[in-house]
Amino acid sequence: MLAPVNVSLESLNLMTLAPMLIPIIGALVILVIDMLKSKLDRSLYVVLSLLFLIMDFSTIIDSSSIFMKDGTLMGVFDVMLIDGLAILSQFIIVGASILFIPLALSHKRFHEFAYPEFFALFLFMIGGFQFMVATDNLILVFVGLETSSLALYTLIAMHNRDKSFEAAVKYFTMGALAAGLYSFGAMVFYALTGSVEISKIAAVLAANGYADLAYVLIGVVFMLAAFAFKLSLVPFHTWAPDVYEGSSAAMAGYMSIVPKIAAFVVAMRLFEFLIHSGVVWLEIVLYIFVIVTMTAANIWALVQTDVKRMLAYSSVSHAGFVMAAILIGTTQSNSALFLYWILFSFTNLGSFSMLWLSRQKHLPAHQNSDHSYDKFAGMIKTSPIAATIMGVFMLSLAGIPPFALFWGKVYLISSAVTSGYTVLALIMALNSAIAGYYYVKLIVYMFMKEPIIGNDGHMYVANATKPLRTIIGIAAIGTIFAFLAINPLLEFITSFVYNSGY
Amino acid sequence: MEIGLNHYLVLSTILFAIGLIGVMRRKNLLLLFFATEILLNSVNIAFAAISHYYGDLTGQMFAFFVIAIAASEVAVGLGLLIVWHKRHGTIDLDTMSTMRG
Amino acid sequence: MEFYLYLALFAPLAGSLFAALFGASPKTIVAGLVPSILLFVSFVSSTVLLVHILSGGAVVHVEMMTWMATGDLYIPFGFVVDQVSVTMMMVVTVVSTVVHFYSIGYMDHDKGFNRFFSYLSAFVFSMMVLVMSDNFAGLFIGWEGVGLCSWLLIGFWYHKESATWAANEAFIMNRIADLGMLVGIFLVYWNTGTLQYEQAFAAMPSLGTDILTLMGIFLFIGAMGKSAQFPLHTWLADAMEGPTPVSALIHAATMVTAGVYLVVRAHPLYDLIPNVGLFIASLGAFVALFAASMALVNRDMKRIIAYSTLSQLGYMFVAAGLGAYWVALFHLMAHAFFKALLFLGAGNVMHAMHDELDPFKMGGLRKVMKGTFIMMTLASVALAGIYPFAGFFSKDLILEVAFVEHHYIIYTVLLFTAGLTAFYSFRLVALIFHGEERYKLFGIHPHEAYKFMLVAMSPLLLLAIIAGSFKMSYFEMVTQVLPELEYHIHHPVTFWIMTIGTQLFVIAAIIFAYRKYANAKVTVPDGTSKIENRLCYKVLSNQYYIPYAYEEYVVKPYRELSTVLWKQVDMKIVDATVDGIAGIIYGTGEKTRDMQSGNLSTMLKWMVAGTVGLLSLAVVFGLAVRYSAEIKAILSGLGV
Amino acid sequence: MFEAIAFYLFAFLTIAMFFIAVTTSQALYALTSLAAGMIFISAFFFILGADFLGAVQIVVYSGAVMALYAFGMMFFDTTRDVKEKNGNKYIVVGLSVVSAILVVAIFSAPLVSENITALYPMVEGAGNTQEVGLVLFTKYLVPFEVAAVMLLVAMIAGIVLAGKDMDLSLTLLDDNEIEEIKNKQMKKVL
Amino acid sequence: MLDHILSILIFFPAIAGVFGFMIQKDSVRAYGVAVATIEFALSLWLWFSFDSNVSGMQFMEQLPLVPAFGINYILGVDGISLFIIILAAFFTMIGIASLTETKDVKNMIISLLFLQMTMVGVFAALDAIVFYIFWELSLVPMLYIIGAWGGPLRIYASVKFFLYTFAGSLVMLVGMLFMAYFYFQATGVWSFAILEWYRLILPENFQLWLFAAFFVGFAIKVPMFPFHTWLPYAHGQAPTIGSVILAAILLKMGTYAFIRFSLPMFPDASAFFMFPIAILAIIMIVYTAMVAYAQEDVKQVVAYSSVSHMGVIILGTFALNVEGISGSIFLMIAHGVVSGALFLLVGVIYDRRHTKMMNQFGGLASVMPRYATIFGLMLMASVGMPLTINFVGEFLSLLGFYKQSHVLTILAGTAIIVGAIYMLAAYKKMFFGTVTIEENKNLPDVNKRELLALVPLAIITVWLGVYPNPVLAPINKSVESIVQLMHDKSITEEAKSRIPNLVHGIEITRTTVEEAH
Repeated sequence: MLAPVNVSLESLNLMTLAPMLIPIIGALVILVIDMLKSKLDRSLYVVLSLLFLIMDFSTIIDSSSIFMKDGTLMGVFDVMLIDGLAILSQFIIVGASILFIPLALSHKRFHEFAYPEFFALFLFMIGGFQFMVATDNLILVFVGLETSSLALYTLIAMHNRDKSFEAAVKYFTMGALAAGLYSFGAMVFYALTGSVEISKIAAVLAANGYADLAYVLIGVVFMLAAFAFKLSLVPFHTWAPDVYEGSSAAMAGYMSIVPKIAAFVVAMRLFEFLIHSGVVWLEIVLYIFVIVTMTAANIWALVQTDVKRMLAYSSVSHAGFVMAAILIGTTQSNSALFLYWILFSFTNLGSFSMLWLSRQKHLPAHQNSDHSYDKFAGMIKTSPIAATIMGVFMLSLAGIPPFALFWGKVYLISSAVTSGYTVLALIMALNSAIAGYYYVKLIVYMFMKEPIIGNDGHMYVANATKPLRTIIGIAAIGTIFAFLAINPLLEFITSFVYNSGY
Repeated sequence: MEIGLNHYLVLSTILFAIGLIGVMRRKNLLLLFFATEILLNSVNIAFAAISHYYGDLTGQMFAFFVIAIAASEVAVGLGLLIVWHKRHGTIDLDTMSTMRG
Repeated sequence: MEFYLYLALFAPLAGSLFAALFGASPKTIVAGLVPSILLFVSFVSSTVLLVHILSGGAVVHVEMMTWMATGDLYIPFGFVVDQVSVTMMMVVTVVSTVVHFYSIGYMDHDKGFNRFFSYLSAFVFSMMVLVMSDNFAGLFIGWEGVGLCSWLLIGFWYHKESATWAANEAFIMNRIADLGMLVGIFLVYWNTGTLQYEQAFAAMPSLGTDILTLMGIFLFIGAMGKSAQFPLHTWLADAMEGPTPVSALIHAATMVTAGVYLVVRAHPLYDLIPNVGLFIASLGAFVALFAASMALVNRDMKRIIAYSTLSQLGYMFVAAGLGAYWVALFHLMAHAFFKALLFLGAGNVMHAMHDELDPFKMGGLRKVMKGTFIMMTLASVALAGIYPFAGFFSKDLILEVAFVEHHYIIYTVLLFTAGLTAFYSFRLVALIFHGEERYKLFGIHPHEAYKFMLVAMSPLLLLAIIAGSFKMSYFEMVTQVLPELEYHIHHPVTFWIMTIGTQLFVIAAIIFAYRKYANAKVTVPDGTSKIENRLCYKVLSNQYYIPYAYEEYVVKPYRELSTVLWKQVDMKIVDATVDGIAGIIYGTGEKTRDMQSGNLSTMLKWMVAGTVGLLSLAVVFGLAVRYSAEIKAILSGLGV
Repeated sequence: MFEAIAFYLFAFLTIAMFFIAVTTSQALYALTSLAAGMIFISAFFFILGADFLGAVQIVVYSGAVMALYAFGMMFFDTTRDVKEKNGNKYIVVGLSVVSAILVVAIFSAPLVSENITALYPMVEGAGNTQEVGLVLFTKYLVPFEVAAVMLLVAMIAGIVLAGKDMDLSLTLLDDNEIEEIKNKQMKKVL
Repeated sequence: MLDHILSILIFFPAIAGVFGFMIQKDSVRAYGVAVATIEFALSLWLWFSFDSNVSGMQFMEQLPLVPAFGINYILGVDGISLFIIILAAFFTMIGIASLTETKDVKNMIISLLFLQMTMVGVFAALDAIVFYIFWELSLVPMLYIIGAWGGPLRIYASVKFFLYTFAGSLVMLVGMLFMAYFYFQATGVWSFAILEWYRLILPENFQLWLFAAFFVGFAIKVPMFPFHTWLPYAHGQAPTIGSVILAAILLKMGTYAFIRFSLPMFPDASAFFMFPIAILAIIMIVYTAMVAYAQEDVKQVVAYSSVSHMGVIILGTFALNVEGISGSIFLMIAHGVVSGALFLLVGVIYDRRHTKMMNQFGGLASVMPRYATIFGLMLMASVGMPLTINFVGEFLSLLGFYKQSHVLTILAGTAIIVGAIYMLAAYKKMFFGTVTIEENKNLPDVNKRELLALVPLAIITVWLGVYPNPVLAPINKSVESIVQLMHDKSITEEAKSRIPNLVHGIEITRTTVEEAH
């Protein structure tokens, strides 16, 4: 007979669930409101979502203070794991979401924002991501991942035009394949160790001294493939440009940040211990991944004619760049990952928001995609401030000091240097130079070309509203004055990462 | 002839490979989704087998969640297909390459 | 005395700046007069200094201010008036004062009158800096300064292509030599630790001969450029494109003798390295002959005089090279006077002939231009070295030096050259002033120059006649700093034979010249006469084809190489490499972007392919680890 | 012995069914064989003593999923032959075969760490369903709830995407057109 | 205020630039001139308050920026950087004052003010990262200036300029990070402070690699052969003001950085690489001079001449003795003045004729005598006429290097020949001869605004040529301390013998990184 289970409520540490529950509750509230009274304006939902996200954010602050006091926290039958990585990544996830959601209040109407479900799904997605990062149980990771992914596919499709459906279908199908790969990988690890918790897997593997190295590698391969898809590492990146192009600019910006940080955290949990245990193969493979992803994506970004697509490839390249942090696997590099990503979120969200600001519904004849380079020709003449801000974002992405991403780059390259990855550091540096070309290309168009006749500059701000401007302002300030925040950020991140044992 | 864990793992792998074949060669999206189901199902066998041989329930749990995930995916996938089909009257993925390069 | 030193030095600068004020405005006589008067002031100050020195006064040495000081290097603006420099100052101020006044007349109708005086005075200033400086760096300032002014003045008529070309040629050739000079200065600094003459020369005896020889050679290379010694001589003849007073002042009397001055100034150095001295003397002798030979057939009045200058510079270098510094300096002084006179006379002729330079087109001018005729004839006599004119004393002395020092080859060459000198000088005089009035064929109506120009020239005439008589007092003065070497042919018979022999030889040459050119048969050569088609004539009239060779084998290749370097190397290799790298990167992007075909099936295949790739890597690696021992065994078996 | 026979039989059947499902050009065959394959898989679950899983498999897959697909198929009218132009078959076959061989090669080697201590051991005497229930509602409570959310998400997604509102895209309409449509709808309601 | 004068110097123009957005378009030029004048006055005040008897840093400021990673905002000037800062302020001032551009003049002036911030920042920074920030940031306004106001190939030129320099400086960044890491290994503390780095004695092979990394960044900036090809494009296409600033200040960043970083940090590597670099410098001198001779565009002549002169500066720097380094620093200033003036002069004629091809001119001396005079003066300065500013620098540089190698110096000395060749040829083509082209017959001579810019430059050219001491003395003081530091730090025999030991040495503390891997 089964023995009855006695669990004390305190030992469950239900607090650990609080941050994830808030967005889920929020989503349910939105659904209920919609049921009670339909046809309410989107601004209500935006503000509601914002409120819930802020609450979410504050609970994460709460748990971060607990973490600072007590260290890593396990909860609810040890499924939940609140450590520094979880907290930091949740900060990024929720913070970026807070910055994203007001973008729904665009001047023009778009299909997805007419649905209250959009906001509900959005909150569910955030909940999913939060679960994904706040656990080391592969099952919960999987479920959280799928929850958020399914919501994300829908959010993309809800933009409701051909390209967005195409994007959603592509993303979905490849995601399904990735899910298969993930489960296969998890299966191998389970077969090896009888556990699906990363810490236990690590412990068991270490205990038997990686006797079944071939098995381990099989598991790593499938896991790596699955995460490479999520992180858009070449050659698993093929979805990224199409999906970014197909979705709205705001959503694309969001996608370049939040899903990836979640995936990075899981990848960090999963691969870090392997690298530290001396799985040289993984090191080699990650090295190849990092270099190929950075370089190839950069090279493809060079030849793009559409800014959004260029930014998509650039995001791929940045992901490859940051992947180096996992390869290096020191406290410094892992801190650099978070630092980089926080700075990257500001800049990238800002630049995608600028595209969002200039979104047209009907393209003029000479323009063959939403955000082709020509569209921005001579922007400085007609809307100088917008052009300057966009220029700053581009410079930041290129890594020109003192803008935000420079600091991330420096710290990350420094971590490579510190760990003896000299060649890697050089390749990272030179890739930044290649990347410089396409960022500068946009600056060239904006600042040095003559505007196309009939362009009065209105289109650059056609979609602008106060909330959008505010978000862009915040992103711009964050990008320009990042240097003031680097030190506290760095200290905060480093202590969190260090205290989580990474 | 004792059936060991390896047998199941091999079977699972073979089924997984079949799934991969399907994923790669199917051009009809609906049939392509079938292949992804096969992928997930093949893994489920392995999970159940490992669970059995280790006398541990975690594998079954995993398989259970995998089934749930597969089911959800079907819902979303079909939703997407319906929208696409409404617009274009086809679910052949070769018609779906407006974005490239 | 310091006051007079500064006055002598800066009066020309003041004049130059004053004239420069009117640089862009139309001609004013003031712009010519004031600099001339200021130069006269400078001349008077120099005279005061000369008297001071002559009367046994101490050497005047001032340090105006620091110029450069860094590390151990300390270079002040220091000036010294000693026996050597005061001689040079006198030469410079006398000739330039004359030339200034003369130019007021000569440049009368020129648009650039004001500009001309500005340049001319600037030149005098530079020359004064050159001769008065107490260190090598200051010398170099003057050295380059006179080069600059020379450039400005040769190219004074900048609308003439030939003038600007000649200006640039002169400047660039001088620059080549200046590099040698600069290297010499570096050598002096790094070996003696200073650039001050006194300390540097004091330190030299303790240095090795190799270093000293190098120093001597490099400094002399500098001198070769300024003094237009072979092979850097071509610019001097071309420099005659400038206004004639310029030729008189710069390219006869002063600047070109700077090289001689340098060697004289650096005599403590050259005393230590007699081999270099011998080389200098030999080169000087060669140049003397070489230049004189080119003057024989030339048909350009000014060029003939220029070659003569060149030849005389050769004499000076012979003296300086053989250690007879004071003799060199003496000849320098004497030569300055009569050569300037000759040039100014030639200027008068040019004026009269409307800038015609070919003496064959003149003839019989003595009737219209009596004053000029007399002056030029006397100057030529002086140049030829006929007793008792200045040239006799100085030039004869050089011959004696060569003889006494037992350099008989040099002696012979110089002697022969003396004959040539006499011949070409009087060939010129004969062609211009005697014979038929060929100019009438060209419809020219010559006239004598302004009176005051002739008056202005008269001091030079006087000096050309009497300068020789200063010989002994000069000797006493200058040998207080220069080696006190008297050259006496010990046997009086030898002495007399030599002196009279030389005189006779020279006179014979003069007579020959007159007989050949001062008659009615002389016609304007048209390239058909027999003599003109002789090889040696062609060689000589084409200046041994050296300018041609420079043009063909130096200038043109340089130009072509430059173009090749730019168009082929810089654009097609260096730049194309950079663009090529960028192009390869971009091209790779263009070629591989098809990977992103937009087709979902392809994307899925990529994913699977990626996984399989990883898998294969894993298996290879796994196998390698599992069978590492065996692999090692096999590899070692293979001898790896 | 029974186990071995059953294993090989069902293994053959599932492989065959799935193979048909991915290769046939008849959509209906594919659907049918897939459903059959699913059911055969549940047989493995039963063999392996995972009764609960087997039941779920039959209910969810053969019931719900297959029914959904069947609906979809009718909707898409893919009952006739599916023409699929395939570019390079060698890539497809090659990649799959290579991957299969590689994994199989490794998996046919025995696992070294066979004696793993079970974290959630099966208890003698309790039914599988009971055991599963116990673990599911303690250890896997959170994932279970998240899975519920996931299903909710999927449901909403399905409803939204397949819903009528998607027929008219606000994204592609001008603002004044949107206003017009809104007014029309208002009138209808009134 | 004197305590923060450097910060004020750096950020005053930038803040003024931000406020400049608010100013009406027609009045912005006056505003720009005012700001630049104030800035110049401040820089003069800096000079005035500078104590030339101190060899070390003065007016130092320190603020923590990212102390966790050893990055601090440290500023300071010594004799080496002081005058380049003043020069930057000066050129911005006269650049804005003589600006003839009318298109988008507001953007231009604001860009210039930002550029000024970065220029002053580079020379005042004493923290490697702060230095790097300004170094990179300076590319941006320049990119804009070239790209927006340049000639027909402006976009190609500006992007090439940007990417080339950017790529080089990224390699340098890696070098800096390595240096910081070695410092961390030796002391256990992260630091990017240059003065702290000075105290680190690295093993020779580390020095060689780090030197190479820094070299890539600096050499492209200088630009050294064969990395120079961005320069002719940038100069050829840039508007006058862009060329002026580029030649006068931006190029100096590279050579300044050699003296600030490479020499004192890697004395042994500097001695090791002295000959290869000298050979590169000689190639720069002769080769680019020849290329300059072949040019048809007068601006390209000046551009290539810049490269050629930079070669002399490099040579002087790697003389590794006080004479050479002082000379090279002085030559930086001199070349700034002279090439800046030459570009301004080219701009004058370009404004009138809208062409820079030399065959379009000829005989300008009679049409524009004042212009010809000033051009002639600058030309003579450019070819190194004594008593002009360039000569002092060139003489000292060559003099210094002569200590190291006779033959190479003679080869390098050909600079004075080949320099004269192309310069005189260009001058002849433009100014001499007769006026053949109709448009040239009635060209107006330089106007007041242009004279406003050119006359001060001419005065400086002569003044510092005649009396360089006010500038040379502080430079000398600082250079002596650097040379002594290099001598004391050097570990190889080669370097010890190459770098002189000055009698009046300065104290330095030693830290070794033998334990660094």
